[in-house]
Amino acid sequence: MAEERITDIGPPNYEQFLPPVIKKNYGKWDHHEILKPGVMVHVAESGDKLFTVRCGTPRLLAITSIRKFADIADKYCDGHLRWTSRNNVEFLLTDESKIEALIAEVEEYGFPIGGMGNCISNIVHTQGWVHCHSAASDASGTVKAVMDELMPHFQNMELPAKLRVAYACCLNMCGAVHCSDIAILGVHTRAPVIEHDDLPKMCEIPTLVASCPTGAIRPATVDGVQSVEIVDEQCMFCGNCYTVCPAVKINNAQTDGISIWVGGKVSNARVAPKFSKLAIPFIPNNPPRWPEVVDAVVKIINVYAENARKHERMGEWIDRIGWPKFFELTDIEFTKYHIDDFKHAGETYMRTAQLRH
Amino acid sequence: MAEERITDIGPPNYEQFLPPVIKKNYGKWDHHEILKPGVMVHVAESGDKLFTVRCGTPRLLAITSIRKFADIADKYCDGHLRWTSRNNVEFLLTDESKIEALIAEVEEYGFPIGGMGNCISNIVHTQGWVHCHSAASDASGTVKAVMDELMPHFQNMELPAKLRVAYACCLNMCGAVHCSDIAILGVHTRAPVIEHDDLPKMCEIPTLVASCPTGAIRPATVDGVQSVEIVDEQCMFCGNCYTVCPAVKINNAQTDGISIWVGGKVSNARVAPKFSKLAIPFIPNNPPRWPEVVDAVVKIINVYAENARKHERMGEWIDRIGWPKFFELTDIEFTKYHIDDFKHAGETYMRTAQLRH
Amino acid sequence: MTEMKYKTPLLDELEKGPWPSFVKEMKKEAHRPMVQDAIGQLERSYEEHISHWKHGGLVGVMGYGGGVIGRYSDLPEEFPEVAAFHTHRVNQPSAWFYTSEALRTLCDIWERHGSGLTNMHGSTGDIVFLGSTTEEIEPLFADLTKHGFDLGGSGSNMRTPSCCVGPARCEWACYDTLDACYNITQEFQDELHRPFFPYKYKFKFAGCPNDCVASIARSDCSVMGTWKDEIQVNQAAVLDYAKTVDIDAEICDLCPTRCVEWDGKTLEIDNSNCVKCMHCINVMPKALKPGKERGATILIGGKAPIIGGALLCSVFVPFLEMDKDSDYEDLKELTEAIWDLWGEHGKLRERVGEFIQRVGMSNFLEEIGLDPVPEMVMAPRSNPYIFFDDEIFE
Amino acid sequence: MTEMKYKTPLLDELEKGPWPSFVKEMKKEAHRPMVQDAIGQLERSYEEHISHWKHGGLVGVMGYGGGVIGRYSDLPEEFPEVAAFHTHRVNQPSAWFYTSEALRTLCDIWERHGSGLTNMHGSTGDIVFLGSTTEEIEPLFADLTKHGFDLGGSGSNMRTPSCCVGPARCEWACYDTLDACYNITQEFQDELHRPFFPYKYKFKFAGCPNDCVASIARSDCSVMGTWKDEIQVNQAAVLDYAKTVDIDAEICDLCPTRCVEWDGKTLEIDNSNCVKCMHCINVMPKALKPGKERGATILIGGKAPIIGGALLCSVFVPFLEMDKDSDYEDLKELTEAIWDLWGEHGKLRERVGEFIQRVGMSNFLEEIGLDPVPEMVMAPRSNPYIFFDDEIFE
Ligand code: SRM
Ligand code: SRM
Ligand code: SRM
Ligand code: SRM
Ligand code: SF4
Ligand code: SF4
Ligand code: SF4
Ligand code: SF4
Ligand code: SF4
Ligand code: SF4
Ligand code: SF4
Ligand code: SF4
Repeated sequence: MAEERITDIGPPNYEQFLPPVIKKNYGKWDHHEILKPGVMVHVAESGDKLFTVRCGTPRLLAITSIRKFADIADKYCDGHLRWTSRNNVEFLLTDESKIEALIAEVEEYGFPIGGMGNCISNIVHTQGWVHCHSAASDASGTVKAVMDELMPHFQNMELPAKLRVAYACCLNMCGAVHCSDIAILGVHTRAPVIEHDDLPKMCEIPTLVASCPTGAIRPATVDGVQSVEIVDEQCMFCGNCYTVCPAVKINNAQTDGISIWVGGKVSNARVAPKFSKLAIPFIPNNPPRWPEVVDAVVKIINVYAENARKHERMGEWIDRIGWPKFFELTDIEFTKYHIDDFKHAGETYMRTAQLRH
Repeated sequence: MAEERITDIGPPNYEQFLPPVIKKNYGKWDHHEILKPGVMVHVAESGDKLFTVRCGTPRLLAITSIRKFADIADKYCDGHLRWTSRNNVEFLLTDESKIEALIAEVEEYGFPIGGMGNCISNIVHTQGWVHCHSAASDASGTVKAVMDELMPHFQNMELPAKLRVAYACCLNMCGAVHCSDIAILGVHTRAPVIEHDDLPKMCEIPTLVASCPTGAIRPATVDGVQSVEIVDEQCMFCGNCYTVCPAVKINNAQTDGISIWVGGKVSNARVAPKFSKLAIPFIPNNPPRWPEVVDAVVKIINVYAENARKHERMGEWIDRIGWPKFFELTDIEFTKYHIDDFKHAGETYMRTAQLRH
Repeated sequence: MTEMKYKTPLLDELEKGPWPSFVKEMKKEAHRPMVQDAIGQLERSYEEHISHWKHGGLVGVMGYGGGVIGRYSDLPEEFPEVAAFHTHRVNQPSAWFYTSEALRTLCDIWERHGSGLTNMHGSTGDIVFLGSTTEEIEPLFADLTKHGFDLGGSGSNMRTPSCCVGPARCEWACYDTLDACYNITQEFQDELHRPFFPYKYKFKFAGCPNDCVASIARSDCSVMGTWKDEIQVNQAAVLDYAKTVDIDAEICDLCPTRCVEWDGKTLEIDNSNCVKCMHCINVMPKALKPGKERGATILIGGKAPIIGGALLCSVFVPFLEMDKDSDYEDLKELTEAIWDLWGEHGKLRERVGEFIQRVGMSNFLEEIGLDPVPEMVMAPRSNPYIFFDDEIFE
Repeated sequence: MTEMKYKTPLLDELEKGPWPSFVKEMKKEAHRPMVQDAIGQLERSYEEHISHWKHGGLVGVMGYGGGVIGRYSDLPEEFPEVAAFHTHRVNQPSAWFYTSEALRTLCDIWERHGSGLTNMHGSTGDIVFLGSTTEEIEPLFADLTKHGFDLGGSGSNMRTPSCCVGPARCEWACYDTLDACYNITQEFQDELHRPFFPYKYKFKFAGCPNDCVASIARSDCSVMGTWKDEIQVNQAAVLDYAKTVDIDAEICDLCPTRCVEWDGKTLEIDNSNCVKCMHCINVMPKALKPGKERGATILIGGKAPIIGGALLCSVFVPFLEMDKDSDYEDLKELTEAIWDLWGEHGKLRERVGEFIQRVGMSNFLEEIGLDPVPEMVMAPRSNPYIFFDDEIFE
């Protein structure tokens, strides 16, 4: 007989994973200080100190690497480590003297230390061609190519403020890129192609019709098959129809590509959270290193770094200087695509004569 | 034989009505100064001076009064005067010594001097029961009742900034009240009653159905007549159906009334123009002096006057202190009606944790 | 005073109080039976809390589609003198300048043909003659035109343009609002008098961003004066103001882009970041003035709530020269392009602001032949629902 | 290193450069045929600029509706080892704390049943096991639960909640994010594992308004720590900061309500106007701390663009006590009320944020039984299209 099936136990209780210094000072931390890029100390009311060494990862990790991290944690941290909300590893130590050796070993293994303070941390990203069917571009590849160039900003803290880059491979935006300082977003740019023979077998037509935000999909009989047709002019390539119906193919090797968005943020610090706004509508896919995407991101960051004031996130800086100036400084062309035309478009029009001339 | 019909001549050329000092210094004014409430001087580059004395009116003027103004203008202003964009009269003089006598005569005739600088100027308003079929309340009467109380603010300049009050008797908002520091707005609160017998004679059903912003109107056959029906829950009492079809009666003696809106502005000074926002959803009509409306307006103005900083318009002040504080200070209840539910409602939700607690 | 036909205890209450009374005004013309009945019916409205005017009714001047608002009493038996009580919208002179003579002419005309009651002025800007009969419409019109006046707009046409006092008296006018208003009104007489648009179209001319005619809120096309170069500063006069104005708090802190600096001696303006809001100039009119390279921002699409919700105008042309000598050709061309497009594709009762939202600003611009510029939006789109064309591959 | 089955010149390019390479990571597990084929197929995608995964396919654990994402190759003949290549979402411990032992346990389990490739972590927070076959789904699950782990969410259910490091390491945590996250996850195991909602529902717990888990943008329910009373100020430490921080420019000028004053000696905060943005505290962590009366703001409705456009969460309860001892009863009650209402009336694939917009916030509140408060909106409505009830006459 099989053992009794265990279900619904939920995740393990986090308490068992906390290092003793945390258990002791839980909720009683007094302050922290970033000692140098990637290294910070938290000081408890008790005077106890907890050192954190942060290391960048590609997020996609082999268990080989994870085991190596476990070994390192055993060696320097009594086996304690955590991951951050942006896919970095944090080694947790109480013995300050072990920090340098720890860093050396992590770097030796090929992982950089940094991502703390006013810097570029890891790029939150998604599956891309590695695992998703919807991807308009690869995630891991673009991220790698971009981060190779942004490494200095990961390893130092010389930016005006934190700069969060995120990547999502389609409009589903699993990376929730919509509130990032810089968002790189895979986009489809052609209406889906319908496989009429498969459609009736695989999909419910009413659900499919209802899935389209712009009402571009209509039931239709094609070659005697009950199927749908898509009004090309009404399609804005969101891919939602594909999500609900595999027979509606949105991926297109020729016309898929990447768009770039800027000025979003999440924190409530200083100004309210903001959505990212369109900077570059379209750059064709150019694997393996997407040089045009990398250049565009680097250019925007350089202009920002040169012009923004201390503590000013990308979006705060742009709001201060105005969007016309942003386009001027970055040499990006303002096109008809930049003007919103979705439901609340009218709310984005400039309804004041307050203008720089 | 009739004379030849003259048409399309347009308005008389304004040049013939300009006083000589203006003709001479047209476009060459150097600066101005408000000498006292209702009196200002404009100094030209040439050194010439033009004095303006501003006088409040009820806008609805008898030709008797207009002739009197003409006489006064002849006596003190070489026959020159103008009206302002807020229905005040401006007497235009070059001889400073005549100002006091002019003022005395105007006041003697029953018209106040003021409405300049940081004050309450005339209430821009509309027809009301005097001439319009759509009016949910009277315009001239409410305005008179309110201005009787606000007179001191018309005659002095002790407010933090300009305060523009406007009145419109229905949602058509002919007074364009939607961008006023305080807007008083007549509202219907019940769905229109349909006169099914008249409807087919008077109205085109498709136009009528299309006129409803919320799609509350449906074609229907009632007692054998081709007519329409209104889905009560979908009606928000805009009256647009009545505008296109007289057989759909929106006026209702029992349920029409007044709402109060605050914080709008038009100028681009400091902050962009703003819409007024709902303060009090409904006050029943209480002619002849609408005491509840008057009290509400006076209360809001007093709180504003006590709390706002110099140069701060109503809306700027509220934005600084936050809406919760506005409701607290004015003792106005925040209700479900205050939360928008029209097309862009979602854009008004508070999408940040930046809150005063 | 004339004896009153009806007892009006409610309206009489509104003769009291310091603000000039519209009831007194009405009574001043009560020697006309029409006004007696207007007062009587109004008292009835005060008693019953409801309007006693019936809906619309098409009346008008021969050959014109607008300018007269038909109005009929719903109690014609009780108040026969106001059975018909139409208003006439008479096109005002630019910036509402009059001579006493012109006013008397208008009063005399109105005395001959109507109630003697007016609105000075209507919300759109017209001289409003309040109440006459159907029979008087043509004679009144003839009398008006004979004396150099004409009707303004109503219905689905260009409405009576209006303008601020501008260069006639204001030191801040960045273009000649009176001339522009007059010129445009004359140019488009046909469009003013003969409704052929999907809905109304209003022009308002403001000499600077203070917008003293509320153009951004109350017109379909706001022509708002502005400038390109540097604010003119008289430092000596600034020092003078410093005695009474807290320049840091009242100016520097309130400048929307914080581009004004004051060190106690000199006022420095970073003009590249000045958004021409007027505030610093407003507070120190003797010390500061708009720049010398002047023109206007053209904004379009403002309106009241009906049907799709109220709109403020939005930027259409960030900066347009408003040279008198050019006869405002650019503005006229743009206007005609807008009217053609909206005239052809606008829905019934769809204002141009709603039309632009429906078809999309980018499509609208493309059809009009204007390039999109970032000044037109507060920010680029945040939603990724982009209608891509083939040209992205170029 | 293992010999590679396919030539991958394009992917090999991504082994170069300083940032750790995902290609190297994949190759580290290339001793498994499945990984060889995953690499081969990925190279093909790089050549052809297109994904070679097929759409979805329902696979899962017996009795669960979520936690496994089915994935099939569209080139199964060429890459048979990844014909099926499903991911498993394993519910992470609160705040992603591990011991080396726990990590090794996870690695061992994954080694036994799948590719050995992971995402640490998925965007929602799960440990993502990347790639196994349909046959291994049940054995993997048994192995996981035996070792104290369980699956996270996918499909139309509650998704795996996540939280910031909070009181475990951060001095600013205004409530116990780790405990709350764990408690809610355990409470709603059924809702996590068995899809019965109109669409997904995500919880994220942030200890303060810095929102280090991006809860306001990435969850349907953001529980954001905050405080009610005064910011704790250590004036001596402020003086110390004044040596390196330009307090006027870096703090006073950047405070959103400008409620911080600095006279060179003492920092004065007008706490009644502090909106708890965290900025001043962020800049001077040794000198300033959140107040002592702590709790959380509950915001709801955040989501990515599909279908109706992206939304940030909006304020639902301005301040809620987050006392551990109360077992988060209030939050649970609110959550159940939301789920009941949305569950009954939400449309298929309509997130709660979209649902609220469709039915109207006021109606939503009325059904949930919460009173409207002005903190819920940036401003009251500006359009006059009000659905009045009879109660206005009360
Ligand atoms: C470790 C981590 C939380 C976790 O549970 O994993 C964390 C930890 C800290 N955050 Fe954070 N934040 C973390 C993600 C975030 C995020 C979420 C994100 O990036 O997706 C945000 C919102 C970002 C945004 O607005 O777009 C975030 C916004 C902040 C802010 C506000 C920054 C701002 O000015 O807008 C602060 C305050 C500061 O740094 O001055 C802050 C401050 C801090 C402090 C100083 C808190 C403390 O006292 O310990 C921690 C170290 C700061 C640092 O890394 O520079 N943390 N922090 C996350 C590290 C991510 C990483 O690996 O890079
Ligand atoms: C006469 C008039 C123009 C006309 O052609 O008729 C006019 C004339 C002047 N306005 Fe105005 N404004 C006039 C309507 C307006 C309007 C329109 C309205 O009220 O409907 C506005 C926009 C109001 C709004 O924002 O809601 C307006 C916003 C301003 C402002 C900006 C005020 C602000 O801070 O927001 C100024 C600057 C100032 O006063 O400091 C200004 C300044 C001026 C100056 C000082 C201009 C000048 O140098 O001559 C004039 C005298 C000011 C005064 O009355 O205090 N004028 N002014 C209008 C008088 C109306 C009246 O009888 O009260
Ligand atoms: C007379 C006047 C009010 C006043 O007392 O001053 C007026 C009176 C009427 N307006 Fe108006 N509007 C008047 C200025 C306005 C303004 C203000 C402005 O022009 O600056 C507005 C708001 C700005 C705008 O255009 O959006 C305005 C927005 C409306 C609307 C709503 C339009 C919209 O798109 O939202 C309607 C409804 C309609 O057009 O059917 C309307 C309709 C009407 C009608 C014709 C009522 C109707 O449904 O038939 C009113 C006739 C009343 C009467 O008995 O005379 N009236 N109307 C104003 C014209 C006088 C003049 O020519 O000077
Ligand atoms: C694995 C993961 C991306 C990653 O690489 O980390 C992911 C992967 C997928 N997401 Fe996601 N989403 C993931 C986090 C998110 C997030 C971020 C978050 O939770 O913080 C979002 C944005 C926030 C939100 O919920 O709105 C997100 C918004 C979506 C959407 C759009 C939802 C919307 O309402 O706009 C879809 C479309 C759908 O649900 O049909 C989607 C759908 C999908 C599907 C299931 C694709 C599909 O249509 O079937 C992807 C499966 C990919 C694969 O092959 O494994 N995924 N998805 C993340 C889950 C891992 C985990 O459990 O930890
Ligand atoms: S963003 Fe799109 S393509 Fe990328 S993982 Fe999510 S659903 Fe898949
Ligand atoms: S891609 Fe989006 S817009 Fe185009 S048909 Fe599909 S659902 Fe509609
Ligand atoms: S606001 Fe309404 S009721 Fe008043 S005049 Fe205009 S249309 Fe008539
Ligand atoms: S009043 Fe407005 S909402 Fe009501 S039925 Fe008429 S048009 Fe529709
Ligand atoms: S809008 Fe400008 S130019 Fe015109 S009157 Fe007002 S302040 Fe003067
Ligand atoms: S006009 Fe306005 S924006 Fe320009 S400097 Fe003066 S206050 Fe600043
Ligand atoms: S959200 Fe606040 S409490 Fe949580 S880790 Fe970030 S700063 Fe600390
Ligand atoms: S937390 Fe933010 S709002 Fe509060 S005092 Fe500090 S900077 Fe100002």
